[in-house]
Amino acid sequence: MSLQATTKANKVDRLAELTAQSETSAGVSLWREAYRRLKRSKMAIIGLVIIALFVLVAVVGPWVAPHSPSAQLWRGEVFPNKGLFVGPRAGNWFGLDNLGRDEFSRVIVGARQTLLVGVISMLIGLVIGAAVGALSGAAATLGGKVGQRVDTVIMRFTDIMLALPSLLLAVSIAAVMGQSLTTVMVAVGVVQIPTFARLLRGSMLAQGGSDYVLAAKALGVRKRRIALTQIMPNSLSPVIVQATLSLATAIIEAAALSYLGLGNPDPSVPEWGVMLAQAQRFFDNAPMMSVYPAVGIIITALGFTLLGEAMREALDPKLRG
Amino acid sequence: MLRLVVRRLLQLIPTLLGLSILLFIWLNRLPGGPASAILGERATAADVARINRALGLDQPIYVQYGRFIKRLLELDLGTSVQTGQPVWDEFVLRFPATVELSVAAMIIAILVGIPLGYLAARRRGGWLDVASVSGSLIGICVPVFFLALLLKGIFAVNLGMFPSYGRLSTGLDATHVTGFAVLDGLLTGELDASGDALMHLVLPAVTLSSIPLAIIVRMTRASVLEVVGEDYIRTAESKGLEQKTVRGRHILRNALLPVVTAIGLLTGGLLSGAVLTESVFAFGGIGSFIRTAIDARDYPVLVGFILFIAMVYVLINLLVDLAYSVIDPRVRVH
Amino acid sequence: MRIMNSRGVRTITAAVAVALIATGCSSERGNTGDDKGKKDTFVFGAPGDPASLDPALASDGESFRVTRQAFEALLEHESGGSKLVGGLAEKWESDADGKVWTFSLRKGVKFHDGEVLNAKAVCANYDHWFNWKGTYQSSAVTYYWQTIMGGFAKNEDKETPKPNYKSCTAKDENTAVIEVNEPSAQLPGGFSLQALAIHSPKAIEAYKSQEATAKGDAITYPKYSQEAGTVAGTGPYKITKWNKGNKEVSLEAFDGYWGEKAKVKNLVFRTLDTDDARRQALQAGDIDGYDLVAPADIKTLESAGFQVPTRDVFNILYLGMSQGKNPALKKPEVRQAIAHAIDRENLVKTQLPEGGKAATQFMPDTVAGFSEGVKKYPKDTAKAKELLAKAGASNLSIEFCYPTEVTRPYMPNPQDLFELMKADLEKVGMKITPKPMKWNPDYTDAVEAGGCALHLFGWTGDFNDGYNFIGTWFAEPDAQWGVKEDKVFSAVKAASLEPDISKRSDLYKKANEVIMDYLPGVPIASSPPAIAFGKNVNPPKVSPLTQENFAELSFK
Amino acid sequence: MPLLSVDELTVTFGGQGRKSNAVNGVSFDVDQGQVIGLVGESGCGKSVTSLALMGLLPRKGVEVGGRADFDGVNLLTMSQNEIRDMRGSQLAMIFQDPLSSLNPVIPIGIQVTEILQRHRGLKGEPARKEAAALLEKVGIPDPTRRLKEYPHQMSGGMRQRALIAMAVACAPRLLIADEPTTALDVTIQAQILELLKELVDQEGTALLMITHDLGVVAGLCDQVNVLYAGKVVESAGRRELFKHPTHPYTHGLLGSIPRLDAPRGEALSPIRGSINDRIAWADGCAFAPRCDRYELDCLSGPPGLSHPRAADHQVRCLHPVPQSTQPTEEVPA
Repeated sequence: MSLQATTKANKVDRLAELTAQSETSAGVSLWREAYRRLKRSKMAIIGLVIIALFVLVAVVGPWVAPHSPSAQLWRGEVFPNKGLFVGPRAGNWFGLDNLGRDEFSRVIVGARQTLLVGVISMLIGLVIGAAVGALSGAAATLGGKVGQRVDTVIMRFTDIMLALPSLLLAVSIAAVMGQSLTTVMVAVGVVQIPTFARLLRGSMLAQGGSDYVLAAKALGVRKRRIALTQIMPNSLSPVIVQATLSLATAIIEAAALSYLGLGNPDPSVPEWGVMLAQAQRFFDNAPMMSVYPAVGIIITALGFTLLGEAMREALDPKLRG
Repeated sequence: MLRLVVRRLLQLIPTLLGLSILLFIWLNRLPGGPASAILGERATAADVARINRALGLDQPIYVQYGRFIKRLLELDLGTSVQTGQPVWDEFVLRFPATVELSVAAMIIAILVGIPLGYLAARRRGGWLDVASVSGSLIGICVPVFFLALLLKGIFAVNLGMFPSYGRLSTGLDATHVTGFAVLDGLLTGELDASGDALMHLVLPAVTLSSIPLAIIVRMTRASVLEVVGEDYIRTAESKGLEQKTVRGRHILRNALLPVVTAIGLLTGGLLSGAVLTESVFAFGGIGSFIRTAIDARDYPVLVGFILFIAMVYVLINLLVDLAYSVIDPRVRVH
Repeated sequence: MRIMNSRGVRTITAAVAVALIATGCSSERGNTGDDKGKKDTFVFGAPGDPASLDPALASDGESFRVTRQAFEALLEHESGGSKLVGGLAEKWESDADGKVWTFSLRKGVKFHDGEVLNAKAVCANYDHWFNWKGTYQSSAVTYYWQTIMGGFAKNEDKETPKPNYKSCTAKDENTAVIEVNEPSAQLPGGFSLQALAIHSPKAIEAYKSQEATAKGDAITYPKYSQEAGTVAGTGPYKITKWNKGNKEVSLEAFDGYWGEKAKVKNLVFRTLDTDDARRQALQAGDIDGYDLVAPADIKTLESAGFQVPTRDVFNILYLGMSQGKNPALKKPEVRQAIAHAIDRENLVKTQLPEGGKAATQFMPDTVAGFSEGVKKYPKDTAKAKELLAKAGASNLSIEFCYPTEVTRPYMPNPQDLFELMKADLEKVGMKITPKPMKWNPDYTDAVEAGGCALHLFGWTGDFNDGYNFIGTWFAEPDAQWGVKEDKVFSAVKAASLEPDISKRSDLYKKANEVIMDYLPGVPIASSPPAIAFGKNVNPPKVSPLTQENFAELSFK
Repeated sequence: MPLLSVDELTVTFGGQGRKSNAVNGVSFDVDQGQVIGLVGESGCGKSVTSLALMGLLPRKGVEVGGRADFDGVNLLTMSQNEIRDMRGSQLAMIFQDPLSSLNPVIPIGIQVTEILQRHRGLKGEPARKEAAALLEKVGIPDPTRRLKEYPHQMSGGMRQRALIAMAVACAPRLLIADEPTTALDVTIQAQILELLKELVDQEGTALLMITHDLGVVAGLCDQVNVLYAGKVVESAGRRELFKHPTHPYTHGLLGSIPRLDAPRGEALSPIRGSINDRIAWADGCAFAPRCDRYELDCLSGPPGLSHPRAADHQVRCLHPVPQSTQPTEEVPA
């Protein structure tokens, strides 16, 4: 091997390794970048931990609950009419509720109901809302004159829905559907629809104006394809964020409905909102009866909010720090 | 400007029309239909029949809708089942209280929220930032009615600092001028009355302000952070302007634009929170009235209220747009 | 600063308190606000708004609570009791078959508007009611007139019962004679109802000028019944103001009152919808008393020094059964099984206010006609099981309605009661489908229409006559029960037609026994609705009929 | 003594953890009324340099080293307030994107008058008059009306003129222009450059022109500093540089400009790779990875400055471009 060659060789190697040392962070995709930031955000971590715990409890709750949540096992020991309640004690870590049921078991099992309400109503809002939003967004960006008209009509409609205080909307729905767990879910879900719709539409309009869409149009790609392959995927991130956040709102709204007496009708199936609403009456004598579910609701809602906010920040280049 | 107003007012029409259709369908879907919705307890078959006749429920659906609209246009929202009085009168009677409460809540939210959000942004990562951000996050997560009960339990029942219910202590009653207790007191010189009304306002207003406050703090913070990074701030700095000029004229002014919109929308949302807050504090506004209406299935009231709110909401948005077009020149053109 | 009276918020409070004191924020209002005008103003927390200031148009306790202070009927109940005594009539008597009632009126009684009470005034009232037209004939508006006196001079709807009222004649200045077509167990008790309280003839004239309905589409109460000023009675207080926005009715002591004058000058009824709101308002010193205390709060309040006098029981809570809704209930065994399944004692022990008693029949033991000899159905799970088996209705599944968001004098916490009974019934192998409904109108409508197989319902007596209880349910076939048992109906009818009081109550005893043999539903308990007063109040005599006379109360 | 003499200026971002040097010891002088060019690709640290001089870099997470003496006073060690007083009065700056550099919600008038008020104590009517005069001066027609207008109501050129007006409002002694023309279309570019030239000529203001556009440099600058990876790699007078680009990088830059007088078929010789594939100066010549003339010794530590041709022509390269292969550039006068 000639000296020339060797020098040439290690010239290149040397260069290579030096170049490697000075790292270059160019062209990282939005999502990977977001994920990187998410991993670094305390908010996200805390949020995730809370959610994980909550979901775990919700899933295994019924099996790990020491007692049946609806059995009035210690009926004789609690005297609401004399203001005598049983606080935490061996066997009943959270004490008994006003009907002699194991509060701890109720809280544990209640988690599932709460999660159920949150998730399902969120999904209702998300699916319908996204559909509506996508439709009008696509119409607006690609539909031309007619599309714009379609868009305005749809938006008027969401305006109407936005105009109604969510509680009233829920109440109205309950009035027609009668009182039931489904009602609560539907009510809370419907309330979310306009938010999702407007959100998706908004970001789709933004995307619609962007260069790559114009390019795609110029290239004569079919409109449906553009909408599905180009615009939608890029418009989703805010929707995902909103979905996380609305899990929190859903849980809180549900609690409010329960407080207004529109909650889950079967009180022997524990649900935090209902438990809280019910326990108010005994706040003076058995404050913890309200505190357990209340804390449950607040923490859980907080968990989703934290994650949602963290995601929002991670996805928003402007808020980078 | 005027054209904007007119345009938006025109937009109001289709919205309300659509809404009225929804409501009409809803009313007819109700178990038992409008008749039983209108009649109260112990409604005999005779009554129902009479009502149905009166409502002309025998006529085709579009005629019925026509009548429905006609009544709405005459501001005839029907009669409250609870009170047996015209719904419209009931609203007129109670609306001021709710407005008073909402405004108070908004004032609190704005006066506290914007400075807090600004400082949080400026001292990003500082203890104030952490505190206000986490505070606002929690604020959103506490169910309003629970917060209300907590505040009431502490400050009214145990500390006795504030009254536990109502707008005015019994016996005191500022003569009605505007219907806003605090204002009336001042106008008629019954200062003790307005003072008393103010004390009554504190707890509900604080409760009601919790959510808007939380949101305003976070929005202000975010938008200040965004503006600070803008080129024109660098320009302002490069001109060697004093800090207060840069902060006031350049940063804050721009940062508040999105916040203003938010405030408008939030005000609309307040009415929802008012239902819970007012009912906890037995605050004699529309909120608590609606709560009882919900319990009593007082449908005429609910329907009326929904239309009422829709109008208020759209009007608020109109105001926001106007405000916006004043503070943001870019909107003014076109 | 007030004593901490809630274990719950105490810790938080402590913290806050420290902070506040540190920041020098004293409880300024605590001192000034309270004693301002308190000496001459008594504020009472009422569970609901009155419907009308004219008791004749009302059928709800909240209206009567207010009007009772301003209006008096011909007969009244003794203070704190259920015994009929003279009201505006000093003496009264009826002929042998109870069709002609003669009242000798009190002399020197003035109405709030200065008019003088005399026989003419009384008859003016009765004729006014009898000649009601249009919407006033709706059972929703004039429920009590129609229950006591039947229909009107000209009934406009076939649904309306035929009139039992015949005439009222002023025999002389102070003697009014009221005649009815049929003897009725509603009399003389009915004469004591607020709905039949006597108004000033001047006021009556004013009323006549106003129609009950403004529009064709709903019952709009006449203006005079919605704002103070027109209505005028003879009571110790006169109604001065109804501030609907503040949910306050204000009354002022009437100087011209014929009897012992009111001790507190101003009386205010403030509506506070929820138990908590009322309790907290009392604890915070914003009100001086309230009714329908949640049982759970009684001890709390007492230990904090508030007064919670116990009323005598005069109501009944029962588990109703609609045989029309669920045929299985037609089988006596099933009904008996249900009766045996339910642990009444536990309900009374743990849920109902102190002084509550498990019920054996459809009236409290304070009512004349209460029978010791009725068939009893003690808790006996095993027996219940076998009865069900015998009826071939083991694991019977059945619908159970209960009202939400409501407190009734006989039923402080329906949801909890439901939960407990549900558990009991499930123990004997029944499947329960819960059906919660809003009390008004959903629940009441459903129940009265027989739409609820099992339901919780009850009654508070208007006056001390058995008919006021069992008569309301078992005088004739009723959708709520779907009972088709003539033995029951005839037993009750027999009693109702007996004019002689003592004979009548014996017949009620028999009726009760017949009813409990047949067992149309399960009487659960009678319990006194609790009422609370501030520490600095000398409360009035509390009444089993919840007819407290606020003129009696005073401040210490 | 030069008006501004920058000596071994270094700017390091990201305090703890991963540091990255944006400016790596830049040195150059600016004399009274002189026009100095700072040339390089985007990312070479030229803008950071200017911000460092203006004291506009964020305080947190940024380390600034070296000296920058503005008649004898080191700008870099000045207190917040001291530098504030300098900005706008002594040093002024013009930014790249005129639209985003103007406050969208405040009328141009106020944006001009506020600086007059700050540094010249002018208020109210006189301030407005002066502002109008300034706009006039930078060639904005109908200035009094323009004063009331908002940025979005003006054309790009107008906005840049307005910015310039603000910059020169207090007759600063040093004007820093950071890519003042990049955001504008060619015709406007020329006008703006023209305007800048006039202003510096009239006022005798020194101008530090920061650009990647050699055309601009050729048209304007007395002295040119070529920046690469945060270091000056070649520095010479305008003619000298264009005649004899000696550093391979400069040579490459010039080589990558299309020229009419180039023989037909002769391909452009663009520089390969991007500014991102570089090595740390500490290890050797940062340009090595992209350099055709790269040898192993290029990696033996940072290359020093040498004067292969003339004393006032400094080159930071071990293997400068031999004269034979020099492109012969006709320098525009």
